[in-house]
Amino acid sequence: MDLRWHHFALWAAFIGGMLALPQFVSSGTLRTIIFANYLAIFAISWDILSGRTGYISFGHPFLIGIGAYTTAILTKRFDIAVEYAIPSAVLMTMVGGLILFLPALRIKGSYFALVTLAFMELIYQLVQVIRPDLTGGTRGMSGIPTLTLGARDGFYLSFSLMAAIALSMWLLMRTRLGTALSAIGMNEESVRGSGLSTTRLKLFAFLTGAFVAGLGGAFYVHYLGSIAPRALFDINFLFTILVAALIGGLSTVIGPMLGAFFLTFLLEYLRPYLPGAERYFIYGGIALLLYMYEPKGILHLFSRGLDRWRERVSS
Amino acid sequence: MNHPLEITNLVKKFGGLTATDNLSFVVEKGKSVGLIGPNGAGKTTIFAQVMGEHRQTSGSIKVYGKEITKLSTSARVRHGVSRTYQIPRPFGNMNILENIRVGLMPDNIWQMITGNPDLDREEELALSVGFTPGDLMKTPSELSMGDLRKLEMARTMATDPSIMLLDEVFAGLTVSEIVQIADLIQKMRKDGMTFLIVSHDLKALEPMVDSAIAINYGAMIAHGTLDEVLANEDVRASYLGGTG
Amino acid sequence: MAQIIIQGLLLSGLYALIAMGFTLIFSVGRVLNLAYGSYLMIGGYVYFYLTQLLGVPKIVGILMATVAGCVVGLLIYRLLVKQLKGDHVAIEISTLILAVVLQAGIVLLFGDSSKILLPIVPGVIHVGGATVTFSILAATIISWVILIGIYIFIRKTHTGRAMQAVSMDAKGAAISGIDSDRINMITWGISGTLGAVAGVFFASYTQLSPSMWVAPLIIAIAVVIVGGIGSIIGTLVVAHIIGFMEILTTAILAPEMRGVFTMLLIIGVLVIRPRGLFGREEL
Amino acid sequence: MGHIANLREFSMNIKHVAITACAMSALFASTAFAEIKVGFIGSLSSDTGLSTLRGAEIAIDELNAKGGILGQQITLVTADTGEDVTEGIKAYEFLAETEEVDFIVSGSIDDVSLGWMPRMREFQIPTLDTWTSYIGIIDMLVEDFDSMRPYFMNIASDEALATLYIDFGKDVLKDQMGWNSVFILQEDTAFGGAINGLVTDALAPNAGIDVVDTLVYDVATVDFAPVFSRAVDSGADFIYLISSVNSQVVSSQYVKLQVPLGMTGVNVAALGQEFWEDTGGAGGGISTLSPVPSVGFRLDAASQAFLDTYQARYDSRPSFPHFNGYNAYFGVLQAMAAAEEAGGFNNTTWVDAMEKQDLILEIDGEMWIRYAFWGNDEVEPRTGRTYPHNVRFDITEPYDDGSPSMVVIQWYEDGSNAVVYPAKYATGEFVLPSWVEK
Repeated sequence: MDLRWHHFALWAAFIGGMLALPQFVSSGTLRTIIFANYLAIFAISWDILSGRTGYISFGHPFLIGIGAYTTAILTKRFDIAVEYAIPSAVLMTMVGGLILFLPALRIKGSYFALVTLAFMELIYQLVQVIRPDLTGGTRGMSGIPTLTLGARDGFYLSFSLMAAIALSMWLLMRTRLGTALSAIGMNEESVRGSGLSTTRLKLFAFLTGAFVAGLGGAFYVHYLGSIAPRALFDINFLFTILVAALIGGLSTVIGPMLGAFFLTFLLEYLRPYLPGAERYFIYGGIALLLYMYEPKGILHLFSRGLDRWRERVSS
Repeated sequence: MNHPLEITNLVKKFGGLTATDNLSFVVEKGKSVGLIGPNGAGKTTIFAQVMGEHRQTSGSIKVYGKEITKLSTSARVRHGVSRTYQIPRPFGNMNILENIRVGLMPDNIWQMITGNPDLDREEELALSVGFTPGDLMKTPSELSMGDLRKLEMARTMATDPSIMLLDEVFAGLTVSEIVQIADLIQKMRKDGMTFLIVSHDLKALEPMVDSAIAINYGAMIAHGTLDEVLANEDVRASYLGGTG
Repeated sequence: MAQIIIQGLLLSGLYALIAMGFTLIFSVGRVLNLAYGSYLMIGGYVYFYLTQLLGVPKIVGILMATVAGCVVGLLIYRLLVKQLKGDHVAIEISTLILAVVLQAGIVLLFGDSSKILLPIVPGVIHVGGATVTFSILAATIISWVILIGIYIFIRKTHTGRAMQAVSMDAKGAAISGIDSDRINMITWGISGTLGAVAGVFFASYTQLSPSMWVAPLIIAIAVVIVGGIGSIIGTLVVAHIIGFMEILTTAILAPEMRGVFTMLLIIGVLVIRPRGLFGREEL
Repeated sequence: MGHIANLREFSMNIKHVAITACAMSALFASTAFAEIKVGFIGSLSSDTGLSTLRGAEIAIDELNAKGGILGQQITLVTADTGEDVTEGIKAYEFLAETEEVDFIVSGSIDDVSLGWMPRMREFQIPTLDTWTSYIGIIDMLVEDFDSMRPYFMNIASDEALATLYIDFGKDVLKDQMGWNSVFILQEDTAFGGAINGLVTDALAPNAGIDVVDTLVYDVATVDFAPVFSRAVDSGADFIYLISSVNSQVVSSQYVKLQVPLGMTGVNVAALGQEFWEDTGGAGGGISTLSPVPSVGFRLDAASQAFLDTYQARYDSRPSFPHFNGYNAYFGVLQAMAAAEEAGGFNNTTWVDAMEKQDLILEIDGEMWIRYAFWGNDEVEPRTGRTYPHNVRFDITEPYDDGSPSMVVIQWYEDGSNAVVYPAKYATGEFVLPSWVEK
């Protein structure tokens, strides 16, 4: 697994530092970090499913939405306790992952991306039409039980969740499994030619991605306290997840995390100066430039900078 | 008597085109067989059918007596057939050791997670195909065509094959690289590996093979030693005819 | 019945026009341009700005809209697609990001609220129980003229045949001396132009709004995916399938389900027959 | 005229873009002295959002000119929702935690308000909604008054709108026009569903109008030709439209296609003065209910003064404030007055003081518009239910307890508009478009 002591030291420092954060920053900043945490979870799960295997999904909100809606409906409409609702939501999302996996058996590349986009649009329309008494139709649902009160608790919960997911995914992806999944993204035929069942590997990636997405979606909706189809199954939401993973760096765990924090803070810090739509203009523009200039993401920029610095120091 | 590879009445049709025409042959254990024929004769299609990348229209393919035509590509590899490609297909963002690691992995997700990579075996394989210890961290973009072929040989060997299918192993190589690859194949032959080799470079192929099979339009037109095959009138005609 | 046929023909003609520019890029460059919907948006807004805010004659407005569409098409090709040489997924992702950026740009310039265009040709006629506005009739006629024009252009002219060659086999075309970069440039320019024209008509039919790019993009995707690569006839046929399906769903079934069938069609065709109903089988 | 106004708006926007480019460096001088902070939440790029924002701006400037409240100046902080639910939640958190505002005035649409509602409950910041009229929110106050205490809505809820609308059906559609049957055209939104339910359940029995058929359409519908064909084929006497999201399209296609039936109902796009421009003049004949004060509404002196100030101050869209602009202006004044009385925005004393606010605007000595709130357990006699913290409306002639919950306005084919119902407020006649045969 190639784990060194400094890896754990860095993780411990990161987690420790973050947990100490509420002592030093305002609750407004904590709120921003909460959104960054959830975005990081979504970006990590997208990366497991798409970033590594190369099966680019444009329908990730489809999975997150299944998780979010399941737990929202169970808790709000049927008064089921969160302890049961969230695991059920995660299971349902994994079923959703299975549904996404089926086309992946036959098609890849652009076609797969389009199918997933169609899945997202489909569920967007269905949620509003089918059983609006359960889903709340176009207007969605409000008053969903929240797990935490206040920025500080919300921060601890979301950060613990994010850190647990990130650390376990990081560990998982450092094993040979991670190597094999990334290998699928680089050349699926060669993985098969190496005697590995890519179907099984992809299934694993899709289920794991769905698991994380469902977990994130469920906790997210219990943080927000409300849900609406227009906010979830939306190209803009997809865009945010995708851009976070991309500009952070694909096929890594740290990258999507970094990307999520970068984007959320960029957006939030622009708010006082540019209150309206121009924020999105700038945000999208930066994302596009970064993606064009460095498709491997910020993480790659950092490590390249680090290498250069090392060279300069050693010479 | 079970042979490493036994092909019987293999037929492959693409629409109206017959790519493999009732082909039957056997590769015996420890032998190296050359598969020759003009461009478009259907050599690569045969490889693809053996590996399960294309499904045959009819016929049988056996590996050590075991019918493999119903198996997936990865299952066939685990049964001991492996191939290399005319254009190498490495994992672009991985270094040499990681590329080989994929070949060495067990096809079991739990073992992939719990087991550690066998770094010694990875290095051994890399060195055995002629890489130097300084090369091991290089990624495919830093390698020459010859190095990529070596890498592909190493990854293929990592799957522990009993027969290797080599597709145009000498294409695009410099003279010195051809010598390196040839030496490698000779060494593996001495170690008892069975080969089925496709090459355009008949001169380079000659010392590599015990016998040869010539095909055209997907059908076998001659077999025997390479000299015998090349002396065959039909084979000469097929090459001169340029059936491209 | 008559009105369903009339309304179906009108809508389908518009859909065919919307999808045509997308088909061209997809067949020549094998690239899915997810910023395609933005051409329609830009075309519509340029036309609106010139004719309704500046009071420029309508025909000039349409011409300037097409020029704008063409320029944007060329810019996207030069600055974005060409830089990402061949990486299809990267092109899709970056064109999607671009589409969202352009949407924000439109909000910045024109605000969020939707706008209705004045009819391009005012007036209505009643045919067989159906009411037909001259505007939509004009849109349909012009879209047929353009479609036939494109068909002739591709079949009969030198450039058109070169496009066809590139679409069938880019390498082969390169060997036979066709400058595929030039062909791509031309294709992206034409695609932008077609998109902008379609945008003017689409907007005059519906409305202008910053998120108006999504619906036509999905229609274009559906038509191209279901029709198959590079088939102009396929595009036409499928535009009519989708157009009529929408009209029938509205008239007979539940109107709120009209989008659902389009999505199911996309998913079904992609999973069952990824090459599309009219696409070529490849070896 | 409209062209020029629009053009000016466009060039303003261009300037806005230019400013944006250097805004990052130029704008970090924020005023840190004032103690009273009012937050605005809503879309900064929609007419409804801007109406609320500007109403609040004018109110705050007036107060500051008089020395502020509690001896302090008031500053306004804006948080854009972009009409997106999640952005709305972030915007509310930004106002509550980063800016720590004392009071929030909202121009949010329904689902955005519902989105941030759990945050309102959490932070307990006095909040005034000026646009959303969703009865579901008032129901939350009925169910759980304590956690919703600081919330006020100074527009009549949609249920009250629909109730008064049924009177219009009886008095005008049935008795005056002689219509007996209706085809309901409803957009597929919760708003549409709610209004539809009220109309079908109440219109038929109370006004004696048969509902021939109901058609629900998707908000993304672009082509209404088949929809209108079905309406005409149904043999109904008129079309009842319920549309809040995409109503420009359906209205303009009604006019462009010259549908030979009268059409009335709820048409949110037609509530603003910009409707005529937005439909490119294809809006003649459309009528809709509207909260007060609507377009075409006779204004009392105070509201007229507000309108004059508004028009002198803003020359971009919306050139006339929507009803929620008035609501925001008077609502902010009332909220600040309540704070002055309560000595701050403490949510017990402030809420009590806010509940007691009562502003009666008169014309010719008669009550014309009233800004006051229903008490916690005050029962409205006609609907027989309570409307805690909802603006005090009146749905019974002669409307002497409050403003009517709505009026019906109509756009004429020459681009003018008028209130046509109730008679007391009417400034024009309900007429059919010229292409409809009587």
